[in-house]
Amino acid sequence: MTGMIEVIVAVFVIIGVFFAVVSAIGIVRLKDVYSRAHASGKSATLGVIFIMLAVFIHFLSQGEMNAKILLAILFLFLTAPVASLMITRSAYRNGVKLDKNTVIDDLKEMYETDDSKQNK
Amino acid sequence: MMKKPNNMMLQTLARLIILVVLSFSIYLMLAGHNSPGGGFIGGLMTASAILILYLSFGLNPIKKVIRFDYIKIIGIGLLLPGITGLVSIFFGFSYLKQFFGYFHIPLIGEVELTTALPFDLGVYFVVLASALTIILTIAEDDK
Amino acid sequence: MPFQILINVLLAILWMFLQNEYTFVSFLFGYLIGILILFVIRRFLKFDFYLKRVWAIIKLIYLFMIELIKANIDVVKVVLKPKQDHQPGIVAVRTSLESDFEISMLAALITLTPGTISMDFSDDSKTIYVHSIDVPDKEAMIKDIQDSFEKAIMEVTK
Amino acid sequence: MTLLHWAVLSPFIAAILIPFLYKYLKRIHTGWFVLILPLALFIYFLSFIPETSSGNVVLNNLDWVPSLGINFNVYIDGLSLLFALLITGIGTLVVLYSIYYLSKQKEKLNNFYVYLLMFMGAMLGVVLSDNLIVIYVFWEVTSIASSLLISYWYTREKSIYGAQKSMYITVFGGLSMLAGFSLLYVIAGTFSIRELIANADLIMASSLFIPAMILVLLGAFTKSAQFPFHIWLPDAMEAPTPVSAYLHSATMVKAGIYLVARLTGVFGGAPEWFWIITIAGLITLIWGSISAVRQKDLKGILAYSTVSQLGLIMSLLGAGSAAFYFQDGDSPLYMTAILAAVFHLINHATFKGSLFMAAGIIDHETGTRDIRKLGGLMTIMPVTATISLIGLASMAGLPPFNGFLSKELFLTGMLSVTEYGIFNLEAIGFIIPIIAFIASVFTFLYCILMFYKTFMGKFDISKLKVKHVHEAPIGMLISPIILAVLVVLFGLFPNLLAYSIIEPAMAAIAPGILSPGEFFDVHITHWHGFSAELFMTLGIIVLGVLLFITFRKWENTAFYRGEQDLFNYAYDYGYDGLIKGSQWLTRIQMTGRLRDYFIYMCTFIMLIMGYTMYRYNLPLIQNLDLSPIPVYTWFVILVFLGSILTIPFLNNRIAIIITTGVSGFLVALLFVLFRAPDLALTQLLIETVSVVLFMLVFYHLPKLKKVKTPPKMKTIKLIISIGFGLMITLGSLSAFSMGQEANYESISEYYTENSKEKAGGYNIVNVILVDFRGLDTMLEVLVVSLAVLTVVSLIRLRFKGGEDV
Amino acid sequence: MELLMSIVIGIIFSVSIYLFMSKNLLRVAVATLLLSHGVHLLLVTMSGLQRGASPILSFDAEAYTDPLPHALVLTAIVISFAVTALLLVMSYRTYKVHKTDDLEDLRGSADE
Amino acid sequence: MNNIIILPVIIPFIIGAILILLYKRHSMQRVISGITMFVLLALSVFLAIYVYQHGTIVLEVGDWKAPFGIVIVADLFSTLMLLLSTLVGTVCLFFAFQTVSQDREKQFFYPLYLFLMIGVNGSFLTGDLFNLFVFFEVMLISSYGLIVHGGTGYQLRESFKYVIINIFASALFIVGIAWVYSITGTMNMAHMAQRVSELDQTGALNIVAIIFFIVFACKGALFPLYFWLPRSYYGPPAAIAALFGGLLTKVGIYAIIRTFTLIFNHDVSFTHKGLIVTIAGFTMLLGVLGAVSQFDFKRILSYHIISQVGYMVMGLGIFTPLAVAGAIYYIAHHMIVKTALFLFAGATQKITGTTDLKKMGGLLGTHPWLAWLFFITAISLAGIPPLSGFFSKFPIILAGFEEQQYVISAVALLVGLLTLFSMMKIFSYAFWGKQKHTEEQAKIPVGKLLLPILPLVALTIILGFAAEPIFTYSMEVAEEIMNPTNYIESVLKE
Amino acid sequence: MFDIVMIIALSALSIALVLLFIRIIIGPSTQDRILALDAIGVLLVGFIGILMILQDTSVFSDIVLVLTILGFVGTLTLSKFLERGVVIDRDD
Ligand code: NA
Ligand code: NA
Repeated sequence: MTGMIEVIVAVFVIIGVFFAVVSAIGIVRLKDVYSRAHASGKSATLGVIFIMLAVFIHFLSQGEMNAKILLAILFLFLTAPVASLMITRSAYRNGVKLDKNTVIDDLKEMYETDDSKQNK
Repeated sequence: MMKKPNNMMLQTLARLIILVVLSFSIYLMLAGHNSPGGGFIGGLMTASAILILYLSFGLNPIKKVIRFDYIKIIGIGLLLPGITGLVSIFFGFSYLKQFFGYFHIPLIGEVELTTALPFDLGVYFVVLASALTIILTIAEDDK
Repeated sequence: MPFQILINVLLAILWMFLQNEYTFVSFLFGYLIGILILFVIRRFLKFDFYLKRVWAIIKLIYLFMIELIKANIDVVKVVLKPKQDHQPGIVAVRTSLESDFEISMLAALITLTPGTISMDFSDDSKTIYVHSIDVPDKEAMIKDIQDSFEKAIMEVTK
Repeated sequence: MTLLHWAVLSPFIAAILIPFLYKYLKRIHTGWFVLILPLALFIYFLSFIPETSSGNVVLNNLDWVPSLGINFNVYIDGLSLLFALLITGIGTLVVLYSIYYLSKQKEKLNNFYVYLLMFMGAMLGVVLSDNLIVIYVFWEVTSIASSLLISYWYTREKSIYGAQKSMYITVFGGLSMLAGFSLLYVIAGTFSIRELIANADLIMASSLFIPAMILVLLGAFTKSAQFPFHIWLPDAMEAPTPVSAYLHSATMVKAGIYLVARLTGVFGGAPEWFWIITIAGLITLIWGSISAVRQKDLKGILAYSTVSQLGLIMSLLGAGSAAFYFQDGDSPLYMTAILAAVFHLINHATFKGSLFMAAGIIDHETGTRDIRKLGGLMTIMPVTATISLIGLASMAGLPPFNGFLSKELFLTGMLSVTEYGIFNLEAIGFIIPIIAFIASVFTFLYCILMFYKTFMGKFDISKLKVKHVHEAPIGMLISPIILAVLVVLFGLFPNLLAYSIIEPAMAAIAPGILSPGEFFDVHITHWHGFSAELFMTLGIIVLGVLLFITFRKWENTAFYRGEQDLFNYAYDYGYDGLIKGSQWLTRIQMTGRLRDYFIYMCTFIMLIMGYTMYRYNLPLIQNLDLSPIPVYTWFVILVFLGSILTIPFLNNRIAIIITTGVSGFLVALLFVLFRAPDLALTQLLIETVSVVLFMLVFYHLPKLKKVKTPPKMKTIKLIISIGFGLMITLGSLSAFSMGQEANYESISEYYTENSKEKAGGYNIVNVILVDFRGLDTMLEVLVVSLAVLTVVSLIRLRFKGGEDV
Repeated sequence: MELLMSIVIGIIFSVSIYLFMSKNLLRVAVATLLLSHGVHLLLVTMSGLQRGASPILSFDAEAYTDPLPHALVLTAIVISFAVTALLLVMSYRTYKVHKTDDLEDLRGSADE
Repeated sequence: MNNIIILPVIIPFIIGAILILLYKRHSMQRVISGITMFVLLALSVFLAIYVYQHGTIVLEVGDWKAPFGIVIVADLFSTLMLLLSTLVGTVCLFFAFQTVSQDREKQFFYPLYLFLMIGVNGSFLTGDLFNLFVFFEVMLISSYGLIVHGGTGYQLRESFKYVIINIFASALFIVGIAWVYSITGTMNMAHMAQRVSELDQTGALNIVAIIFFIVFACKGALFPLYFWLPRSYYGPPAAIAALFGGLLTKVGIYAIIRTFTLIFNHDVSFTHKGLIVTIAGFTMLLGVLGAVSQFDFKRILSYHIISQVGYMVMGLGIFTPLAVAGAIYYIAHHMIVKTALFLFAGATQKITGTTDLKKMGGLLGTHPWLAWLFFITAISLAGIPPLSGFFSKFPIILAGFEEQQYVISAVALLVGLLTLFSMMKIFSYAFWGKQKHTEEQAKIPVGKLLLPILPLVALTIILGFAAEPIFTYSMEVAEEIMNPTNYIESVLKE
Repeated sequence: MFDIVMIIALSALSIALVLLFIRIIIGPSTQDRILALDAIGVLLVGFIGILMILQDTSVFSDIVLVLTILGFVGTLTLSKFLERGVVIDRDD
């Protein structure tokens, strides 16, 4: 039984770490801040969620219902999208350049029209 | 000046999150005597929760809701431990002598009451108010 | 008011979680603290929120955990691709969802799924600006979002 | 407190009353009230003559700071009585003179008389105390009072200059003297002069004898304007003339003489004492007389003359100290010098006092003291001229005035030195009378010059600022007349003073020389035949007249063209040099650069710690019992070190802030590894808030400039920072190693054991915080509040400077 | 472990001192932060590391790490945080008033 | 009863907290803080007398027995310091009432002031090393608040450096605490002293001793750790400059004396007679030369603080009862005189609107009271007898000669002369010379401003004339602290 | 074996930390750095989680929760601040 749990925990940890590392690679490799946000916002979060599940399982197997870990997972879920949004939006509003491969930018319109409105 | 950002999503989320954070912060404050935490940590967590509110809703809406003068809370927070300590003098003990006891309350059972609590509560208030005051003061500063 | 009581009960349960102590005292205490918290921040609690949705939301979260894993695999592919030649872009996605809560949820789900991130909203909150890591076809992408997530949310909320 | 104590303190008490008398009794010149005191004191002191002349002393004890050996024991013997009489006697005359000299309408008489009384009291204290420290106390008060009197016309640049100069030089001397006194205390364990004299042998045997002597003499020499410390005296002439007459010729400058005379009993007999004092006196004598000739200001001449005369007295005391070597009081060979010293001291007070007052009269009436503008006053101011003539003749050493007698005794004393046959005097002693002779020639010369240039020649009103010149009012003349009369009186009947004043003073200077009941033979005669002294006197007159006649031919030589004393340049350069030097020194330290401060501080700390480690053999670090390092700890530490070491290389603000934040988070992680959950929690919280604050604050600051630090500076910075880190590491290891060796049980054991039972908490750290060490936490919270209050006030208060004081 | 930490702490001190000697407000402020990390770690290190469980009695253990340094460091952390906050606002105001963050320009002359 | 000795900390704590609540009402704050300072003064007078009569009082805070809890210890030395600090605090506060603007008063001037008193008083009273650190920090942070209060460009610029250097010193304080804890396993100073005395590892102990010396030397502005002082004291209002000039460095000096008599007395010939004496010499000399170099009222006074602390430390370094008594006497003298001098600077500034000596002149004519009171105080500082300055320097110098420390004694004397030199510079520039202030300025009354200073001037005179009782008292203090067994036994109840 | 897996996991996480650290250093935009910081915060949660398994103690679970909250608050504050140079809006 313990062995079984250990395997599950280990697998969860390995998956989690894998995602985390990939996300880190992504953050280094990807070309603009918006793309990197993808790596950070998803992979890192997911990776850590896996690890935390492993932790939860580990303690659950010892008969300890560690709700704080669950809460932490929930929290990561809830906050990751907002964090991504806030970072990318602030980047955009501060004029951080999009990657030159970028094919489309609908957001530009909104800010331009807004500016022209203000100019009038 | 750029257009105002649309904080709709942030606000929606904040409503949810602060409940968790606030309860957690109070938990940290109260549980400090027996597990990691305490007034200082709890106070900063509460401050974080309130900071989330400020960030999401802006200054004035929050002002209408939280009408405390943080500076006065600091004063009160300081008075709490100061006066808790004095109490022991009146009972003929040394300053800051703490008392604790386990009381049996019907329905609820064994409860531990300790003078360390008002003490830590003072810490909590000071830290909470301090953190908010600093951030708000800087934020309020023009240019 | 019933909503507040609900929140309060939830907080009390949360409290038991935190205490790691599932007793009546703990619940009672949590309830009292909940009252305190709700008193302080009472003016913020204007959710258009019904009990039945809670379950739906939880269901939704489970649903998208699967999506999430898929999404991550996509991201892994992009990240590990030797040549970084994907074509990112920002796409305005119009939604027919009504409430703030729904729109927020949609935005969050968009972020959590393959290669897309919600970046901004229009002033009326009806348009979500989505950054996609690879946009070979804009319309297809918009349609994809509207078909899957929007619908799913509507089902949950209506 | 005896009457005698009150007598010493009475001037101070009177001084307190002065401002009120001045304020509320405007119509009466304050001087009249003041006059009563010195007069009464003079009479009071006269009453001690019978006591002292019969060889007795009066000693009244009073404890002051007994635990430091300081007692205000007042002591009257011949020497102190002589000085007390001089102080009060001349004091009376000076106060009287000042009443006419200082206008009650224009002058701030309250200041003047307060200073004067302070001085008088202090001077009495100096000469009447038995305790060296009390002497020192009063000594410094005389310096202060003197400076204040010099600065009396405090708006004048020159007064300020003179006041400061006199203060610095005399206080310098006073401090050396204090050091000397302290050494004497270290040797003999007492500050009492009588006890010191009793222990003279012990003192003489000490290795500290010479330093003590030199230090004490520095005090005496500065006060008595001995070469080269004399330079303050001419500048002190900025004081009102009564002050010059009183302090700077009759009393204060003689405090040094007093001290030397008083301590002859302690130091006398040592060759060093003999040589130093004699040589210093002679150099002062000759330098003063030669310099006096250069002066164009009446008071300047008198000042240098005073310098010279003080040198004369000093040299006599030096010569006389040989008596202690022989322990033979009967021989006039040694005692003449001391006799001459005492007698000339009195004479100088009389003639110099009158001369100063005369000079003051001339200044008062003509508006100038410049001898180039004066001339022909003989007919206009006949009384003044007569007074001056008497005074100058006495000073020049002409019969029948008292100066002649003491000058003759001086020459005798100097001549007899060559016959002592000790201290190598047979070889070089002949130089002493030669110097005395040359100096006396110049003394004679400036006396003639002064009289000639002022009273003879042509009177030219156009050179003066005033319209009419006439003789001074009678009130102003009384004091100089009294003094002039004394000059004549002591000249004609020198033995008036012989056994009442002079002999007791000599006995006090040379204690223990005579056996009890014996008296020195003091018999001053006008004629001792055709002795060497007589021929010397004639030679002085002839040469003096010759120089006077040829004066026009050499008065424009390089040395005589200027008035400024060469040693003044030393003082002025020293003064400027001190300020400039200190400015330089301060500038290189207080650069205003934090970097420099750190370089200095860290270098210092490293040096001192390094030295200690070296001195005590660092291998204190031994047998370390180290806990194992888990593998994963390495990861954390390496990443942590990476983040820390990157920071100095970063040139982007945000990168620096965030990297710092990361290192902070890693510290929290380390706390996790070290099993300190509370710490980790707190660290995380604080680090987050810090990063946020950093961003808020620094985001708007300008981009970091890529500063090019010069390689030298970079090296210095590197050496210092690496060295400092190393020092911390080594210090920590040695402390750790020693802790393991000492193996004391930590007080923490108590916390672990009692946290639950006695404080009702499971989280020991929290229990320590809120209970065992609750006070710390209470204050820690206060610190936080304080920071907040400051932040708020910083943001809200924006003064420009000058809003309030 | 203690040896390693002593070296690490020495390095933290070195970097911090190095930064103290720079010309820029921010670097100096960062230096204070690093310095406080250094001393806090030192305080924990000097009583021995990893020689017991976390000092919370509800988790039974044979030995607990020395809780006193933890408490002391906690206090010290809070204090240095307060000081840092103050320092930051001070540098902020300094910059606003003097329009520079270069300490070389903030020298002031010796005799104003 | 023992609780009374913590009141000098608790009273300002609680009142300060109340003043925060009243922060918008400046006149009320004024009244309350004034009364508080008076109460504190009365309390410390009482404590000084009580301890003198009944011996050391120890309070175990929270009833946790020593060495486990924090102890507050009132012995002769600490009560003397307490008395002096509250005296200085009271005087400066009353000066502040008349000089400080309302804007300041509404920005927590009084709470900061009272909290500073907590830090200072607590530092004197605590018997626990870490608690001392915390009290130091309370004092320092209040001092940051007060030194930058007003936020002028000058204040900001110089306070920044002040804060940084103090942060550095505080960090080293913790280093020292870590080291000493590692060796002795305790924070209680008496316990520490006991354990240190049982050890024979001079080397490692010296390293620890030196780190503490450096820390306290930095707060005490000793060579070469004084760079923060002269310029930063120029910025704040006169009342604060006076309070700082009188108090703050003395807390550092107190800590040095306390620790180097109680704990680190294992290797006196190296630490005291070698290191401390040398440092004292440089401190005195460089400090006074700094004063000589300046032409500004406040700056000269600031540099003098440095040179004066040198004397105190010299007394400790010579380490005979006479010398230590001198040092204690000196502390008392210095706190009184330096406070008075800074307040005089303030009064002068109120008239002339400047502290630049070259812009002043002739104040003796228009403000004789100011001039003469200043003069007395100034020459007292220079050590001119029979004022307090002399009787505090003299024992130290005498002891120096007795211990054959000739060089340092000579330096001490020379510094006295240079002190006089620079004080006379103030007097001659500001009070002598041609009047440089306008007739309007000449009419500015300073009588009320001088009122709070008067007791200080009176004290410098009394401390001189009544040197015997004061010196005997200092001697008793010195003997008590040089013989720490009494302290250790009182604290550890053995 | 289990422990070795955990240690390898930790080493991998450390490498990930270093990678993120590189992003902090090279930027180029502030948002990049915040992004990386946010990710580091998240990774630290994982790191502590694994430590909890490794040391078999749940004493750090509070830390985990706190860290997630703080990571969010920090990111939120910073990006909010960067958006307009104001942290807290006053007008709405
Ligand atoms: Na805690
Ligand atoms: Na706490």
